[in-house]
Amino acid sequence: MPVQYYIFLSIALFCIGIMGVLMRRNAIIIFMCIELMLNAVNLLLVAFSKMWVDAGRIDAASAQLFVFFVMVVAAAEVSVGLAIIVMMYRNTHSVDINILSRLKN
Amino acid sequence: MLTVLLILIPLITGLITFGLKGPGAKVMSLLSSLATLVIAVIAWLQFQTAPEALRFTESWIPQLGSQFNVGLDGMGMMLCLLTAISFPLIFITVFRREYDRPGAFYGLMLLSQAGLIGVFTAYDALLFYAFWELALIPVYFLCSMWGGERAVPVTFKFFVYTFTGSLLMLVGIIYIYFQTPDHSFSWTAFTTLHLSSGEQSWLFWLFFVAFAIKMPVFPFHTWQPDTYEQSPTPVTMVLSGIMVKMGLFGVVRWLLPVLPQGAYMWQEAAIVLSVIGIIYASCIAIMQSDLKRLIAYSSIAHIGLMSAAIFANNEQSLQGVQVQMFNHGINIIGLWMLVEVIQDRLKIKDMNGLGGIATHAPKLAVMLVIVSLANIALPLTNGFIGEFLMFSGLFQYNPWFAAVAALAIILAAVYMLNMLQKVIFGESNTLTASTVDLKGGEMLAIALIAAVIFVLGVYPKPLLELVHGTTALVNATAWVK
Amino acid sequence: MIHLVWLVPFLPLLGFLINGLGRRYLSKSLTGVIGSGSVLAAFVISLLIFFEVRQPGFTPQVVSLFDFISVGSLHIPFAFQVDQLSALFLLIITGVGSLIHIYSTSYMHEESSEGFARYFAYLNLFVFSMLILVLGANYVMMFIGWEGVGLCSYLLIGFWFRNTSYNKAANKAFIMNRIGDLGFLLGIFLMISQFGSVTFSEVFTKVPSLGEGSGILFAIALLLFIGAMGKSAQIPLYTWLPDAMAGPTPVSALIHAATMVTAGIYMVARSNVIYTLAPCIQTIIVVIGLGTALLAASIALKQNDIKKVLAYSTVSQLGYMFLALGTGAYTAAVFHVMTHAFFKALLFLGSGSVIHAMGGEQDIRKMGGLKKWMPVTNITFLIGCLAIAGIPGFSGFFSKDEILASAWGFNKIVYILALIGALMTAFYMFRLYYITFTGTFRGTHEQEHHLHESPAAITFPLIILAILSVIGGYVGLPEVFGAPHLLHEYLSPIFAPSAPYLPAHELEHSMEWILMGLSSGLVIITIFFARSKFIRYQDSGVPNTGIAKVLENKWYVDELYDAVIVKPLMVLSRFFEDTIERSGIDALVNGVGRGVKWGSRQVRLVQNGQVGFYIFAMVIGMIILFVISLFL
Amino acid sequence: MGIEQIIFIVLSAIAIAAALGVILSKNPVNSVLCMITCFVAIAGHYIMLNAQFLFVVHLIVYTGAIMVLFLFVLMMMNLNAEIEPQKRNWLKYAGAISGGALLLVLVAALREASLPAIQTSSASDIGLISNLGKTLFTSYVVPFELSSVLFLSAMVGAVVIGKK
Amino acid sequence: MNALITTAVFGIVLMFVGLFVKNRQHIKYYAIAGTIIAFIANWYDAQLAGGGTVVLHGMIEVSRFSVLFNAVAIASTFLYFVLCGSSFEKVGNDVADYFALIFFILSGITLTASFSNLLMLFLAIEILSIPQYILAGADKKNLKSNEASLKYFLMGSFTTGILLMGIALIYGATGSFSLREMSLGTGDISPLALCGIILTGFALAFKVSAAPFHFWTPDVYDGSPTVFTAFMATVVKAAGFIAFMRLFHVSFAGGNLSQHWQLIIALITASTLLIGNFTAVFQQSVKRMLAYSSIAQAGFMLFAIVALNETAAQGIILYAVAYSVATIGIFAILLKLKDYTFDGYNGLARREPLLALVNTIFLLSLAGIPLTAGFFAKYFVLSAAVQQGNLLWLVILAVLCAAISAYYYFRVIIAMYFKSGEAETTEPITTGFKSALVIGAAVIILLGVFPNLVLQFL
Repeated sequence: MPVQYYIFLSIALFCIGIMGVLMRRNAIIIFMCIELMLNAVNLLLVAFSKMWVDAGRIDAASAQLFVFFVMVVAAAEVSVGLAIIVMMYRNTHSVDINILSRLKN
Repeated sequence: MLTVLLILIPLITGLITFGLKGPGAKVMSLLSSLATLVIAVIAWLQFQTAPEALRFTESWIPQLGSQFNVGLDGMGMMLCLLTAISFPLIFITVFRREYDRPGAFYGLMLLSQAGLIGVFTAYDALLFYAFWELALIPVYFLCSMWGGERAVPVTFKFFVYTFTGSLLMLVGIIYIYFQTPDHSFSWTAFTTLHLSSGEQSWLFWLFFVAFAIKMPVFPFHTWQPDTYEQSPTPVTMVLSGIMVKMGLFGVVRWLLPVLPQGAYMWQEAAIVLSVIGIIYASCIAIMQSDLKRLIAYSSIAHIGLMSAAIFANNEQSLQGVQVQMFNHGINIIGLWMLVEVIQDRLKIKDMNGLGGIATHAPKLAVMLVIVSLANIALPLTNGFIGEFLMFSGLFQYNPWFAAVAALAIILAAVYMLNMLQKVIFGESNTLTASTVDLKGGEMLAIALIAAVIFVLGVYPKPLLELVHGTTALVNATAWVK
Repeated sequence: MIHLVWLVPFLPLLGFLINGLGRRYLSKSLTGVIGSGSVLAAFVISLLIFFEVRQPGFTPQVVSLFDFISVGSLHIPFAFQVDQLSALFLLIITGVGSLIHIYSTSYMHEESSEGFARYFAYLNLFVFSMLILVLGANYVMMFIGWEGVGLCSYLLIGFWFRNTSYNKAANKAFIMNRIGDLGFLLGIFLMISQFGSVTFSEVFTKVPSLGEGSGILFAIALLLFIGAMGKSAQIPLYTWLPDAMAGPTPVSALIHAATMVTAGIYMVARSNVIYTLAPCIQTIIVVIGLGTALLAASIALKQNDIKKVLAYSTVSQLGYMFLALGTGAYTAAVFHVMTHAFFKALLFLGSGSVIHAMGGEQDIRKMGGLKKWMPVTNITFLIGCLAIAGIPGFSGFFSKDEILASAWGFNKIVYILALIGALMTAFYMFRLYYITFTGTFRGTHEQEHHLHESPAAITFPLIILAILSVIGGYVGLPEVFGAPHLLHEYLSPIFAPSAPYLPAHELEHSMEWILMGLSSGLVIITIFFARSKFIRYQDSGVPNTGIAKVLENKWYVDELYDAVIVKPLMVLSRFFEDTIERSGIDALVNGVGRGVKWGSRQVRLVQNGQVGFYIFAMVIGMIILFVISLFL
Repeated sequence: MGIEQIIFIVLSAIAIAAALGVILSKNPVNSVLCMITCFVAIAGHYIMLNAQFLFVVHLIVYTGAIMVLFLFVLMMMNLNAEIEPQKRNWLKYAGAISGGALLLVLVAALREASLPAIQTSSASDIGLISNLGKTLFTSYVVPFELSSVLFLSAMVGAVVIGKK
Repeated sequence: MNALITTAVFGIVLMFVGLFVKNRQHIKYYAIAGTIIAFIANWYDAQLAGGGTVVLHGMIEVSRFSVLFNAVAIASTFLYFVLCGSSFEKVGNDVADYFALIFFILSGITLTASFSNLLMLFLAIEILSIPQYILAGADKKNLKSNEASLKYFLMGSFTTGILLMGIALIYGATGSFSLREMSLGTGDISPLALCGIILTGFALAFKVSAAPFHFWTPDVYDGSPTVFTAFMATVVKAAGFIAFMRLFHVSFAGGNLSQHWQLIIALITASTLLIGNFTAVFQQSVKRMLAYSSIAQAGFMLFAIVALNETAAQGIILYAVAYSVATIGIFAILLKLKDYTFDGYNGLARREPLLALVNTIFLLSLAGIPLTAGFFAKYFVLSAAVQQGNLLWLVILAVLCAAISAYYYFRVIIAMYFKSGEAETTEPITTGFKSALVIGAAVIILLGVFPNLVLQFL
């Protein structure tokens, strides 16, 4: 099976994530879309990992470990991100990103 | 080592002066400038016998192949002398004046002196650039802080203008630097480099714009009248007496030898701009009623001539330019001194409000006449030699340019005499009737200037011989590459 | 003696320095002694030099003091050249100069001691400059003196500096001179580029190699002549000279009659080789000289200011001199310079004496019958008038006759016009004389009460000059008289180089007699006509009309210049300042700054504070950059 | 078309449909649920690609922890209703179009890439925990340790930000 | 390596210090001590590394360059602590935690100069980003701070996605994450690799706030508590450049690879210069002006990446020092003022001449006036680009922008010196503060005269 399939799938998911970021105003949804982007990358990495294993690369495990670290980082990011969103909600009672636009020009 | 001393004395004393309060500052600066003068004279004497001994080289930034390389050739020596002479004169003139925060004022003045001497002595392009800016910054502060009411925006325009120009020059310097075989900034490496004519052609403009702004050459001159008008007079003296020479110096020291072909290609354009500037500024000078603006425009006209003569680039014109650099410096400083005195006494610089000073302050009037006459290049004053040679050189290049440029000598007479008539002749009014004549220090300073005017006007030989080496050198490299 | 020639200019310079620097401390008499003494001493030395130069077999000598300018192959020494021409001029300058200095000690006595000293300092400086001018061994030296005399003229015209109109006259004189100087200067540059030298001897030996009628030579000759036009007040640069009468009268006598204004003649005579080889320029000189002579004479006919009449007369006489130069009669020109120096100085000093007596009044309509009170002045003034009118036996006759003769040789029409000019000269001079000295006094009683003969210091120079005006002509007796033309012989070495190129205009002796008789007769008739008209002159008070009004207003030339040159210059300057400088360049420069600020105001609006927009912009940027890098 | 390809297509279709559901559904809770669906589909791909360990971690961390956290926050803020104010429409379309454009650009760029194919038939044991663990604690020990710093700072941060 | 460990350890230490030290004013002394120790530890690295490099499991590679940069970063942090340490408590109660976070950031920074694996790059960037999100939002009640934090976080994690996609594509093309082992080929570049390079480039451009990825910068710098802005805008920014440079220099520059992306980076540089300088001109708040100025300065630093040669490496180090020290100094002075607008500086020269003087030196350095370190910093990066040959247009654009930059820097100087007013300070200026500032200014001047003092270590 050509690896292109996975590439296109990942890119599609990635771009859907980007679209989500662009289209939504809810900070949480936007954040979820970013997670979707990360997952698209993860999928791509795993596919490449498989590809290179099949092509005979020995250290191909690295891509899977990379995915692991991405998940770790994503978890950390989520904890911080949600904290920030909660903080914002506390102050503004909204998660609309456009509520906060005092800093400009 | 003497050369380094020339830079270090004003630099260090300048920094010390910052910390001084009250009259200590002016005494310090006067002493420092006198010390510099003494060193300059010693250097001059040494220059007669062993000019190589004035060269000082020390590693500076080895990564760049840049050295602290200073030395003096004829032109550098002459301009150092001019600087060294001018500063004590300026300090003497304003010795009675009380400036707000004198420590800072005199400190900045000395720093600018260090920068100026640095520019005139640097034989390393990077060092040259560094001093070039060092000379500018103190002047910026001096003008803004002690200047007239519009000084801040005006000086800022001046600063940004010159800064832009010098940055362009920096690009040029860097470019040439990378073309040198052993990546060096030294003047020798720059001048021995063979650049293609295409490169020289655009590099020329990078350098020329920087120098043209500094000089200033039409149409890069608009910062100048405002700045001269708004600056405190001692600073104007530095600006017009010495700093504008930086541009001319730059052309002779760096532009012509390094980019001879570029200069050759654009020679005509540069001269045309300069000549336009001469006539243009002269005409505008006629219309001025503000003393300072009048002198400013007259200075633009004079500088235009010098610039035209430089680019005419033959032996006579180059000799003339260099001599004129010195003489113009002396004359215009003298002129500013007198304007400073008038302004100090009467708090007015509009000529229409003046008149009849000759009746009440004859010495002042006589000196103003002398300096004005030197300024319009009357024979047997120092202004004549330079202008004569420059016009002559320009004439060899192209008679028509010279003829048009020479109209300036008529126009110069028109506005200078008009100025004299309005300022010192005629009936005095209630204001000018109270004019106090020149006193002690002022008289001394101006008398010294008058002496220089006549001595060099009658016997310019020392000056001509001093700069001859530079001329020969530039001429030798001219158009060769 | 010749090696001491530097003393000649140096002594007046010394006088200038002493009087100038010590003007607060010296008494008037001391000042007068120093001022006159230095010039007198210079005169004595000049006399000695002159006798040395007169020796047969004398060759021109150059006394070089030091290198003035030395650049590459161009060497301009500070050197004096002593030859027949310069020696002659030395005599005229120091001689007339001394007399005028002496005259001035009395004339200027009412000045404060400081002003008195200043006056003498200027006068000495003038003599110095003039001596440099004639002594210089190269064109640059000549130019130094050239500008120097211009400066002194400026200073002296504006001597009474509190009067603004005097200052304006001074400015005008200086600026007009500068216009000429510009031509001179360009001429020098052309010489430098052509010959690589400005030294007379070198230039004159190289000139013939260019060949007669060479364009370069034309240019040089023309440019130098422009210089001469300025200094010697020729059309179109003559208007400063009448205005220059604002200065003290002795100054007018010395500078604006006897010496400085003849510098142009000196220069052309000095450069005779150049001019002889540029015949086309010679024609121009003739036209201009003649035109000036006629124009100025016509204006003089209707002037009422005693000094103005003399001033226009000077301009007119200078025109004659140029006429002579143009026709190649260099000796005649120099001769006329000399005689003119005598009688014009005399006339001016005489008018000064009159003005002195009248208490500053210069309008001849307010004078009249002065011979009753001022016999010496009267007589000497009359001699001056006779001399300038060209009555046989007086110096002016001989010099003017020589000029007229050469004009005849050149072109008959020129001769006729020149003769008309001479008649006008006679007319206006005697008009002046009769209105002033004969008839009844028309001034106030106060002035009448005040009238007196001037003191000895004034009359002495008058007498000396009167004598010279009579006998001065005998150094140049026409050939037909059989006596040797002393001046011609004396000056021949100077004009020798150009002699081969000059066309010979040998006049028949009979023709010369006829011409001489014709001119003398006509002049005498004219004088009688003037006498009948003005001996009992009364001011009619009727304003002039028609041509007379035009003449009174000097052909409106000043107004013309004002409209053609001054006004356009002002308009141009105004245009430069307002339009190009302020709304053009400076607006552009400031516009750049404003543009940056404006741009800044617009650009910052992109930063609209909405994070959604930011990310959107980032994505757009990414797409653009991707497209650029992948598909371009 | 082999079984793998059919599974791939099915899983991909689910993933993309769910992803679209995330961005298009008006109710945030629906979005979360779609997201979970999407993640599960991705996990299916992991199995297919012999990444067994990642399959487990993915399910636990993402679906189990992260998405629950999201859901929890949404619930806590009471955002389950369709309260999200609508973006101005043109911005919405612009977002969609630009995202699509980026997709196009990337696809166009990567279309031509020549890469080794994936042999779906060959199963490797590289994705097993023992193999990964060995690598993780030998050559990847440095990042592993460093991630602790990351976690620490995230922890500190969450505390600093979160506490009243 | 030592620096990494010590900074990470000190992060933990300071967390505990917060528990045990009651006087919050004293916490900064521990932090200062931490930087000193880290500096010394780093110094030992230099001894260890000697002339060569130390590689740790292919993940970290300690070279002279990285040690030097660590030293610069740690020294700048030291200066930052000394100057701004006492302002931490104005932000909130968790002073120790703030210090701890900064130490964590610092450990991330040490990684940026020495990573040799894309994973480490990713981790490094995350380690230095996540604490920043928190610091930006440290002023919890302040909506501006909230906004800054949220914006930074959303855009930052979005960019993380971009970065990861780039890394994934590069991996797809090469099969390795190691900087040294991945071979992108010299001839035809795989489209995967090219997209990967471009995407990582975008992500790093975001971190260094290059246009068009700069939008977060002004808002975040403006909204964050000023004391943290001072750190974020200086040391962290420089670290971003070091990472950028290291990645592109080691992996993407071999052969003629650079021609594939040079144009993009050049365009980014040009737009960064223009946007940064233009927008800064019209600002009214000095703090926000400094944010834009940091974009403008980033434009200059990008030259190092466009050029990627020896000179560029020297330039970026020099730039890091010059820019960090000057900006920290300016922020430290800004922190003492009541009013952050330009008018807030009016008359400072009369009230506090020393502060004004030092501030002037810093501003001149930022403007790139000779005899300040800023000049040589600019000089080196520009000359690196000139050396490249085909980028002269960009260099000329840059110098014109430098002239514009003089405008807004000098506005501060004009306000301080030439305008009358009462520049009010919030607290008395201590001698210690002043002397620290003077030391900073001395460093600027010294490096402006002898840039060799830093460069000799390279």
